[in-house]
Amino acid sequence: MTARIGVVTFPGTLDDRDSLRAVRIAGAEPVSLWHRDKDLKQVDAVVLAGGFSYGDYLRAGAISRFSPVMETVIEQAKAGMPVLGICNGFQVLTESHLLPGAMLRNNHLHFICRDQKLRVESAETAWTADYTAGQEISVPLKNIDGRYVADEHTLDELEAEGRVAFRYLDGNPNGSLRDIAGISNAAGNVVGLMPHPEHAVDPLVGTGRTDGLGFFTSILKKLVNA
Amino acid sequence: MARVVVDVMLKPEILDPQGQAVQRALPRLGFEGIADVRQGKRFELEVEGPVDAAALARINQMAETFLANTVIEDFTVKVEESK
Amino acid sequence: MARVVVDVMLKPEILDPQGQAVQRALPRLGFEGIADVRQGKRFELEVEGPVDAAALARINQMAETFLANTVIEDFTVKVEESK
Amino acid sequence: MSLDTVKHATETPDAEQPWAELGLKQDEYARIREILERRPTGAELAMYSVMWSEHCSYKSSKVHLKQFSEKVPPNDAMLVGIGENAGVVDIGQGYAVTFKVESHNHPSYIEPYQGAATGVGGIVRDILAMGARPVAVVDPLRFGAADHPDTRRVLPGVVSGIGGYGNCLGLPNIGGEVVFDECYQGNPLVNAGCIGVMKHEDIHLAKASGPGNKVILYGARTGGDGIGGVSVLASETFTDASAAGAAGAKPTKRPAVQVGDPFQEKLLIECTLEIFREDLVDGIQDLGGAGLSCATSELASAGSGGMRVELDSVPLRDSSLSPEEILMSESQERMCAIVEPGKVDRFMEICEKWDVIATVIGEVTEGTQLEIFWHGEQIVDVPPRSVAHEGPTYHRPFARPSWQDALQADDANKLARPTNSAELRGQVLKLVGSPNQASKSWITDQYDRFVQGNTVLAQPEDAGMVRVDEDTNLGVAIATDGNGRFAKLDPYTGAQLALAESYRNVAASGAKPLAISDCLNFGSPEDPDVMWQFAEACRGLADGCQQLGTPVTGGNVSLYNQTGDTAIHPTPVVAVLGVIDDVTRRTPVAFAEEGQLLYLLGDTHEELGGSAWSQVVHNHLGGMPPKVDLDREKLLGEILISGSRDGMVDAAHDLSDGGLIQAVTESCLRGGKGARLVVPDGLDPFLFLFSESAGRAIVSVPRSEELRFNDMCGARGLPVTRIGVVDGDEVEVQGQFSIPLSELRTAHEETIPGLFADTTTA
Ligand SMILES: Nc1ncnc2c1ncn2[C@@H]1O[C@H](COP(=O)(O)OP(=O)(O)O)[C@@H](O)[C@H]1O
Ligand SMILES: [Mg+2]
Repeated sequence: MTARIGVVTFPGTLDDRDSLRAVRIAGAEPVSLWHRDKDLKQVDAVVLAGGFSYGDYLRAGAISRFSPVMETVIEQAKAGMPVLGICNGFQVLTESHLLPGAMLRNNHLHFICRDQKLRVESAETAWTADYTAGQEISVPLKNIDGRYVADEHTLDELEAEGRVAFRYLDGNPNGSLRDIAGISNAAGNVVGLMPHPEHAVDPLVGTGRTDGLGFFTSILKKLVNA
Repeated sequence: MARVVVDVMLKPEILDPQGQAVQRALPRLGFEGIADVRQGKRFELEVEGPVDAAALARINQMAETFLANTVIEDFTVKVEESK
Repeated sequence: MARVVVDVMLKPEILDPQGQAVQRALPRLGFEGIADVRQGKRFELEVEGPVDAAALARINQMAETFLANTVIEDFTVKVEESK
Repeated sequence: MSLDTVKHATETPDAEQPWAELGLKQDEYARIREILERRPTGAELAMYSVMWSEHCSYKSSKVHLKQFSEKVPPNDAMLVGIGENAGVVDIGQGYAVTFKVESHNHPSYIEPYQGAATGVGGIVRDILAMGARPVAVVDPLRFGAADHPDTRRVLPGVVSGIGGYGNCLGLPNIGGEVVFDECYQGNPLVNAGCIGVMKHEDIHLAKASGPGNKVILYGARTGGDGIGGVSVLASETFTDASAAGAAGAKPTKRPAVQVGDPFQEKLLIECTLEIFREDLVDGIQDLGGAGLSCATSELASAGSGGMRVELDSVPLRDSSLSPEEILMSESQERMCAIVEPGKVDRFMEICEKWDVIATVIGEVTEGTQLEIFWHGEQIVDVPPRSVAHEGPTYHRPFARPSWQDALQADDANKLARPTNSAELRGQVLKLVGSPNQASKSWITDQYDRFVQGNTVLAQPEDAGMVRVDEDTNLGVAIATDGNGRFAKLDPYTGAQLALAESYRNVAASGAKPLAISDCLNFGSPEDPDVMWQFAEACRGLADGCQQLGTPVTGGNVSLYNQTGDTAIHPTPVVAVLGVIDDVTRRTPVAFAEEGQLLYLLGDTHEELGGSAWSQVVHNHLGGMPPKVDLDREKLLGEILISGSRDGMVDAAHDLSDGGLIQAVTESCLRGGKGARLVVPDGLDPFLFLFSESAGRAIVSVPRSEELRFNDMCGARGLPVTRIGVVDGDEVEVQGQFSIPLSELRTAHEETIPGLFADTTTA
């Protein structure tokens, strides 16, 4: 038995094919989801892939958040369905208020594409169980609106509740507060991060590492054992 | 047709690297005496029909839920003469 | 300290993809009756010293040569009360 | 003003027409009257003027470009050659690849961000129009002096424009160039290339045939931007063009620079690929320079000839546009398709799915004329070939410049050389940290190189490489090169050196070079000196391609790159496309394994003319460029490819600008490993490090493969010299000096951020 994992395509989504490939490499069944469909085709979990949905016009994620598919995703996420937002997907999750805070233009104002070292701070989420807390991984980072901000109170709360899921190591690439690269919701089913684990699943391409595969194997195990 | 302008600026406590970059560049270009620069967005909306209290209330709501992200941004709504 | 605001908008004949994307999204969000949206930039400059004709002339020149590219953009300069 | 219909034109043969303002010459206007046997209407005049511009008609260059077709080397990989939107080559397993390089030089000087962005957009649509999914982009760039204030305006804008557009389209940027030279001060070169992949059966051509078939315009609405862009921006000297751009002086009051919408283009790509998958189009053409004038006349001309277009149907962004302006508008993100009537509904459904506006604007007719109507009246009635394919041809005079001899006599081999090893060491650090030789990662890190999940190699590797088939690991590689300094010293040799370097880069990655595309950037064709440079470069390139067996599949010419009387260095940029059966066999540049042996392949001569050393240390340009031996390049390529395929070589790096020390530095820094080098017997240490002789590469060979590798080189007759070993954390040249990697890294990596990191484009 395997799990069905959906990957949403908005107009302007770019990394949907990569995410579908990562799901497949992990051994789960990839399912394409279309922004205009409210129907999630009975998937067990959803990935909001990277890219520039609606060109990132207005603000990254601001227009996609209002799409029909997101109505269902928001409802299901609140009911406990695992959702992973990668890069643009993370931006959609903050715009949807499924995750707190907001993403702003990088402090150096440039798009940045590089291999990024991270520390997995929490192995308690639905998407990180295959890692150990404190584990260091490297996955590609590529964005221009990657600076995570939230007010002090929210940041303290995220830290206290163990919801800072990933932190940047070896230099903060964009000015994110407290070096935050990714966070989860209180229940741990919704996770968002700026770096791209789906680009680190095949040693032949990208940076030549497979450190990102754990996201997809984590969720598969969780769903299959559930 | 009337024009309504929505200005959206980052909240004062949020770092504005774009504004800062502009400010840093000014002296090099020979412009002195600018103590601070903030950069934001300006939306010009051409509104069909009268811009009455009801219309303004709708535009305020649009700004609050869509044009601005109030986690990080403030906005103002102003009615302008249309050309 | 006085505040001078420079608004920079794409010229009317130039494509404004951002404004268009906003406009197209509005009906879906339940906001009807907006015939057109243009999105531009707003710069808030905090000026040291008096904002006299000379200062305004300098700011106009700054807008013309740096804040806007007049091949594709128009700008306006306004003096505002500072908070 | 009343409408200038065909009927009206016939009745008013003597009406004054603004042909000169539109950039036409007296005899060209006369020729149009002769073709039509009457005066043209305003709309016809507009069409001819843009289509007969230098940019669209290649009127000054085509007599020289002919050689690329005439001297075609034996090669059966070519499926579609010069003349289409882009050439197509067979890469095996049923796959075909299309690729091309184009320029967007002039717009990028006026508005760096949008000029560069729309340059990427344009080349991507060319590739898409061939039926291919675009899979990667490259961007060869040239700027003025690195420390000139205007370079701080142009470079950051161009780089963010290329990134902003390409990143948003989801196309990995896998290569390109960044070169600084004061000759490009007022004329930066922004060239952009794209590769697309398709199956053989998916190849599409730009032709309209089958009377009754519908002409569908889809994509963005047509606006008043970019009207006359090609004629104004690409066909005049730069001073006029910037004035026209800035003041909107002519031919209309509208600006000749456009704003791109990459999001719209991304939708256009996905929508078009879905349309191809369902086999819904007969012919297709992108809209680029000269807009609808170009698309309609080229489609009709390449097909059966007849087409009728209702211009009122064109969706507009600005309802005040005149029919002439609609025909000339260069609004971005538009395509034109020829569709059988029975397939129109499905075509429209797919466009609707992708939120793309699509409109039937006309149909293919039985006749042979292109007829265009406005408010029911006929405003165009022309033979389409005369517009699209039978433009004027100029045999412009050319002559070897009077200064050429003196330039070549100013021998760089006589420049003062370092007199001791401390000086040699200092010059090494100066070289690897000079703007042209320094790391460009501050720039290339602004480009997404991972998207699509198939990038096997990307900058700073010798060639970019993407996987084409996930099951078989078939892949393609591309490199672009050009050295304006060499071309200035000798344009024939300079063009061949660009070809040789690009070829060598592809081979160094392990791929087999297959075909080339080029972008020929030159000054004004009205200057006989420049025209000679152009003629020589074309001859050199055509001869070189013939000898290497790599056909030219297409390209682009950019003329009038000059300020006043001063032209840029002649700058032929050559892109070589290669194929690799198994991308797992690729060869990176990094020295990664301590203890591996370093070999220098090829011969080193006393060749410093045009070298990076002569520029960095002496600010000198003179003498002769390095000699070219294309048979040697071919042999070197074969050795590099075999070495990679058979696992004899773990790293390879071609030698070019900066010579051996530059290549060693890059390979060491990339792998984080040092090297101990020994100067070969009989070679001067200075020349060993800095000479730029062509036909050379360094390789890192596992000890277990040493014998086999030497035997292979010996058997095939390629000179091979053992020069050292991968070891430690410094680069040591025995008996001369050593430099810690950390010191090299600082010198190499801090230059570009130091120059540009604090720039801002408001
Ligand atoms: N330097 C060149 N070398 C080879 N072919 C060229 C060169 N310049 C232009 N061509 C070819 O001439 C044709 C017309 O070029 P161009 O006008 O750039 O194409 P498009 O109409 O697609 O923009 C194309 O097939 C192009 O590849
Ligand atoms: Mg074309």
